[in-house]
Amino acid sequence: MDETPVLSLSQVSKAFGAVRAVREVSLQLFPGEVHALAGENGAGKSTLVKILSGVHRPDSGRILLDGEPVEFGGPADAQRAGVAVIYQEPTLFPDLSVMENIFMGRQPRGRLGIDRRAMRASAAELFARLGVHLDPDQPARGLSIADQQLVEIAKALSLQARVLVMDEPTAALSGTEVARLFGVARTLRSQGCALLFISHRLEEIFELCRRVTTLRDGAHVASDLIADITPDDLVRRMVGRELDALFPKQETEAGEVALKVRRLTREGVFTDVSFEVRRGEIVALAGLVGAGRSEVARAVFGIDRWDAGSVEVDGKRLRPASPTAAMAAGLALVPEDRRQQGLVMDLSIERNIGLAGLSALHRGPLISRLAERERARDWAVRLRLKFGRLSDPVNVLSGGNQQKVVLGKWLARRPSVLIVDEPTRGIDVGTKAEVHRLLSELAGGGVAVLMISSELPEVLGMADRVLVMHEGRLVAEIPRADATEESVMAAATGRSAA
Amino acid sequence: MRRNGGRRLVDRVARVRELGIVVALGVLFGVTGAVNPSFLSYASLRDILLNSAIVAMLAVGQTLVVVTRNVDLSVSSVVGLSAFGGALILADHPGVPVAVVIAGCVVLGALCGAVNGLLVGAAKVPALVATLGTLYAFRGIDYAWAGGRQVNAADMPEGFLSLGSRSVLGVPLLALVALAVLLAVGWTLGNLRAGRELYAIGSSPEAAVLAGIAVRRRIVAAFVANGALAGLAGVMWAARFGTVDATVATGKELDVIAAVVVGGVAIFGGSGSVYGAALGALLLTGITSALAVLRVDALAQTAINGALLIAAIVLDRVLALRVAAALRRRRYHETTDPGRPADGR
Amino acid sequence: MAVDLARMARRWEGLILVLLVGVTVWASLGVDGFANGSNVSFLLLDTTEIALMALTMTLVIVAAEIDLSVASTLGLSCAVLGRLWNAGLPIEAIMPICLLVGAACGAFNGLLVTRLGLPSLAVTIGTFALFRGLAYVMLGDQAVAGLPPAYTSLATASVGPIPLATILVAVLAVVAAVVLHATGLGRSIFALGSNVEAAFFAGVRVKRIKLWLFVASGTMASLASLVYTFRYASARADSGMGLELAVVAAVLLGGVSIFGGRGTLPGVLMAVLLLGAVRNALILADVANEVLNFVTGLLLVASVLAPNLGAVWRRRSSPQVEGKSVT
Amino acid sequence: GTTKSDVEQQASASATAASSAAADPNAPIKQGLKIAFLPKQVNNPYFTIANGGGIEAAKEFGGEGKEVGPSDASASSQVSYINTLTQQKQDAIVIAANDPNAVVPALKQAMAAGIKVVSYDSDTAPEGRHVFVNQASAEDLGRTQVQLLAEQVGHKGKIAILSATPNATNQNTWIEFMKDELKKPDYKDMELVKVAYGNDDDQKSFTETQGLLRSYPDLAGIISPTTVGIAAAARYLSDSPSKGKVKLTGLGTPNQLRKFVKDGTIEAFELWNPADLGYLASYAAAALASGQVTGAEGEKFKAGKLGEYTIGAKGEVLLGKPTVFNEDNIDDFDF
Ligand SMILES: Nc1ncnc2c1ncn2[C@@H]1O[C@H](COP(=O)(O)OP(=O)(O)OP(=O)(O)O)[C@@H](O)[C@H]1O
Ligand SMILES: Nc1ncnc2c1ncn2[C@@H]1O[C@H](COP(=O)(O)OP(=O)(O)OP(=O)(O)O)[C@@H](O)[C@H]1O
Ligand SMILES: [Mg+2]
Ligand SMILES: [Mg+2]
Repeated sequence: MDETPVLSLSQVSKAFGAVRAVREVSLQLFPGEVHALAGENGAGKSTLVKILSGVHRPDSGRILLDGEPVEFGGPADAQRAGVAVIYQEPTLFPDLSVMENIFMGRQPRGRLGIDRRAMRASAAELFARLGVHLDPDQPARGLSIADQQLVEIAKALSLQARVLVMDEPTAALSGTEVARLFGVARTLRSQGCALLFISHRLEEIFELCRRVTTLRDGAHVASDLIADITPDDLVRRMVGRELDALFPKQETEAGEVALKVRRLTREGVFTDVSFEVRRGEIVALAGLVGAGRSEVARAVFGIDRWDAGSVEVDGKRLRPASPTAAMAAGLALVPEDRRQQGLVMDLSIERNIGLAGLSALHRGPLISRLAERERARDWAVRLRLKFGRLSDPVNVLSGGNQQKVVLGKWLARRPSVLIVDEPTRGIDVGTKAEVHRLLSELAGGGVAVLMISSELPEVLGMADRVLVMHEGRLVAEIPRADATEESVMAAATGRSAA
Repeated sequence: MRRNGGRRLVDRVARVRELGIVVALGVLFGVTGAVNPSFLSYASLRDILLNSAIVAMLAVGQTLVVVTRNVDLSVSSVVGLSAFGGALILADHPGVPVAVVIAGCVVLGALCGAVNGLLVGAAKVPALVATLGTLYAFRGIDYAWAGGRQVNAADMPEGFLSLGSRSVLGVPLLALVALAVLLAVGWTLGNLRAGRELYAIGSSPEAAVLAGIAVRRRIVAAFVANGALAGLAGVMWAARFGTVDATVATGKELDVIAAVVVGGVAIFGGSGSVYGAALGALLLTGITSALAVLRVDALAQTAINGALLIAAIVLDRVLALRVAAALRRRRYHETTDPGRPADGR
Repeated sequence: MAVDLARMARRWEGLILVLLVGVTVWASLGVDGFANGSNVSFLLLDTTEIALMALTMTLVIVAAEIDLSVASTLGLSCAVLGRLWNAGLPIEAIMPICLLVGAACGAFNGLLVTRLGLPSLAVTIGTFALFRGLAYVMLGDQAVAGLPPAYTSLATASVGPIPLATILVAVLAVVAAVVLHATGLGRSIFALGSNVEAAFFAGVRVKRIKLWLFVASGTMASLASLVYTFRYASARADSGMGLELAVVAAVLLGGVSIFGGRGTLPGVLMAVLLLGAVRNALILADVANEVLNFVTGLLLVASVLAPNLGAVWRRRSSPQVEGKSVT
Repeated sequence: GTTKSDVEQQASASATAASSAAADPNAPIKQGLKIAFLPKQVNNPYFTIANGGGIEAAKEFGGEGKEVGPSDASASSQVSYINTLTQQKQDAIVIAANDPNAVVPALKQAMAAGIKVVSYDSDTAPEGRHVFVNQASAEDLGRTQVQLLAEQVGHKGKIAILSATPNATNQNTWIEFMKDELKKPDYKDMELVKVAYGNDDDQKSFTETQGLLRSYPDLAGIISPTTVGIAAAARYLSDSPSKGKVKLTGLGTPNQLRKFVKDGTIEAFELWNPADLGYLASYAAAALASGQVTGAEGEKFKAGKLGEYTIGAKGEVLLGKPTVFNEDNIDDFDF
């Protein structure tokens, strides 16, 4: 291409204290092209995004807009320059309505201040484009992660920017929404918009993008035309080594029933859900976003109260609405929203890992810092956590590494029943294989695993059985042998009953 | 479809929030009026309006700050400073026009607000700490200025004092001023971008930065506006009460925050309306007046005041919880409606 | 960022310590009568109630709640003491009753906060009035005097320049510091103060802990009321009026984040001493009361401002969005 | 356990005479005496005037007076000040106690350090001071206020009292005497319907006055034995239809109430001269510190322009009868 790039980075670097997050990286975004950014967790992708959007100022290097050097003093400057960004972690105003979230600061003006009618109409139009069923007047509080992500996407679209940067927009989405999003992205592309796309799902990169830039440890590794490389090449560039098979679920004999859920109902959320998970089994809970899977997991673990039904662990009934009782019975839940539910962002890595098992760290009445550190170090190493020091607060970790801390926190308890909700959301390919190996190992060791995942390949690769939810009901149970993309999707969209 | 149903209910509930206070007000006036009809006389209602006007205005200003997830504890000291300053000028320089003095007090208040705003917005001192500090500091300035002096009604021009008691069309002037402030601020918060941005900042400060909102400027502006209103409330105080010394309005900050909280403004920012806050102020002054009229034992008044305050908060909360539960159930019945076509989500 | 936060936290306590030492040195050299056994004794004694209540207030604020009713609880407990003493009960029986009253006040706050999910600021503004009002109902306008000399002199007695009451504070401070900084409970308090949802997901018994924190706060307020009453040899319903702001001010000056999840007990204790020493020295130096208030306010703001100004300066050179401002 | 009666028994058993040293009535007043005035609250206009009188007296006899104190009227903050004054080795402390008992331990320590203590305005428990300078006997004040109001309302009708805080010691003593006075047959047609409390807070007093008029529409008169209360009540009345109909009297300063006397809201009220009170207290302190008196009954001392005073029972010195202010004489006073 001989056009000038709309936006480009030239030799930018950014360090946080001793961590050199981005090292002399250059990147060029051309109009009418989707550019992918790939790299392991902590490679520096999000940092690069934040440099583009004016959140971080680069330590060195330049940002060029239409070939002219610019300085972004803050997100407002970038926005004005026509750069729209979907951040990795949704950043909504929970108290405000969805439409205000989208148009904050740019609300259409009428004669008497803000024109709500026009705003509602524009929001509805955006949602229609994305195929989302959201009420513009609904408050953002209580939206699922996926819905939040969709609102973020709508917000970015509404800016009608020349450059659209998307940091893992699909991590929380399932196939249908992803397809819609890609449709919209292609339209934008054809209208001459430049797009930057980040995802850990390689197939998405290959489907949507024309060019891919790979980062490793903050440094630029390669920029290729997608057409010139294979997924394996890309993985090699990211990880710097060969990877084994991605979904190595070992065959194990299913043991006794460890988790038994009977006719569980929470009014308005899910109805009459019954299933069992045996020791050594990995059972996947699949469904479209909003089917109520996370809600079932929350209720089982005692976060929410259920209205009817029962939960048994190893034959003993659980007290409702008590996570402490659930944990005592051997249950663990890795929640879907790591920032809100999984981590205490201000606390250090070691304290986060220790938090779910404080009693194990006690020596007499006092906490043993040594035991706490040992436990954290042990799991940090096993999960290949990329960190500076264990006493650093978790909020300086990259998204994927934060997810690993959540996993470590729960695995350190050695649960007998493990519920994982989107366990690999935002985790890079290498680590994903690692997490899968770990889950499979746990199952092999007799742990009953219930895995909620929106990623079909993951579901198909890992699960011994697939349970499918649709609109708050369990509609199908598919044994591994019969589980295919088609059969699961059919059940998830309510097209077939099991 | 189902979302729309839910929305309408949510809307209604949102209105119910303020309705709750209106109901409480109704009960208060009904019961007190039944026991002692003179409570509902014109003169009595006028007194209540007058008494609540100042607190209501402060509550409106405080709401501006509270929705941004901040708080201004120093208002009482600003009121004191402005009341004393205004009174002193009027007493010592009888030539200065009243309008100029009022404007001066508003500016003085705005300056105090700017100090708070800069501390919080620019220097990132947590609001509670900053304004607790300026609560002491402004009051200290007030004491130093006053040096034990008291300005009496006799020292101030009649024209000024009459502002505190004059009525227009039967409604006290001060209440009208408070009402005008209320409507203006209410409209700003609801219908201007700047107003909505205050809510956004309070709802999620980090998101506000990412959305390109000038957070610092908005926070400073909220504090300045609140300070200006406190300054205005200060002169109103001087006009209303006539006797002014350095202790004016000491301790009022908790009353103001109580009014804001009772009015349903979330103390952690992001939601609530000035109308609620003003009603809260009206309710609180109503309670005080009613207790005096009902011949409640002086010693028991404080306790009853506190108990009623808690009752109001609890009632509000229980109502909200009920409605939330009802909303969830309602969704349940809609989703389990057999006739409803599946919508692919 | 990581390094900054840690360093700043350390710098904060360092700052308070430097100020404390600075004020002490200045006052000892420059103010007549400051560095003298009986004055030190007064100074320490004068900070007793604030120090006691600040201990539990620290835990409460770290847990992202607040208790504005402590001074009123103190007043109510005083009133109960006076009332029962007038009724002829032995003081040894009255004291535990007072502690129970304090615990009940705390439980009332705690239940409203945990069972109904009300914001503690709102609840304790209400009980601030309620408890004080009950105190008036209980004791009215009386000032009950004639308390047992054995106890009143105990409250002002000292070992060398160190009052017995200060020793009580020290012992309780050690207990509180160990609980907060070295036990699982303390870890849980920090976690729930910082992110209550995540703490709940990790099995922290959020409601139970918060309830007990309020109970502890109430009990401590009534313990402070005993010291207060015996120290002044007079039980009244208006005892300790306005102390709540002094307590909160000390806790905040001590570097505890008002948003919860951050703070240390040593910092708070140093802040209590700093405020006490400054007041004492200024009064001795015949500085007018209004200046005193002004200085207190200034100190509060300045202590937070100083480290933040550095951060603002650095932010200038690199716009940081995510890092929460300190405290 | 220890109960109240135990303590009372012990106390009566160990009650001993306080003053031991002999007085020398002819001793000259020492020069350079340091006298500290500790009012209930600084920045209170009443005390500003009183202490002004005291400091002036100190200047007269070659001493040095200063005013220190808390900005809130609480016993505990007064104690800190007593302690610092002790540290500063003042020669005498002149105090208006916020709580008669709470200040005693600290004052005892001060006395042990050789500091003379004079109480004025509101007394401490007798063991906490050497001399109490009483502005007017409580009995006089209580009874004359009732008499003043009775004349104005024609010995008929409902009356109310607007006091300071529910636990203000001197107000409560006066109110007791008022109630006692009202028992006399002269007042059989007068009924005390309520004692309201304005907490010496201007706005609260204002609201309480409103409440009184609302709940007792046929109220004939109000007594407010506090300067803050009477001013607030006067301001409310002057602006209401009840002006002149509901009579108001009590204790107030002429400067504060001049306007209301002139516009007919108030017919007459009374007060002692606070400057004289401080002046007398200052001389009493000097006499003590110079050894002229010890605080025993019967001792005499000279108080500058006010003449000679005799210490009465329980170490009390009485300033004199209160002055009644009305339209005729109010312009003769400026305080
Ligand atoms: N605010 C910060 N302070 C300190 N270190 C930071 C900060 N933000 C990011 N880092 C560090 O910079 C490195 C790059 O992080 P970044 O978030 O850019 O990774 P990423 O490529 O987006 O990873 P992921 O795929 O997990 O989202 C990481 O080591 C991270 O710990
Ligand atoms: N305020 C609301 N109004 C209507 N429906 C709501 C509201 N909040 C949540 N829901 C719905 O509740 C259901 C449960 O959502 P949940 O997040 O549990 O789904 P999920 O299957 O776990 O999806 P995900 O893939 O996002 O984890 C969804 O249908 C969601 O849209
Ligand atoms: Mg990232
Ligand atoms: Mg989910």
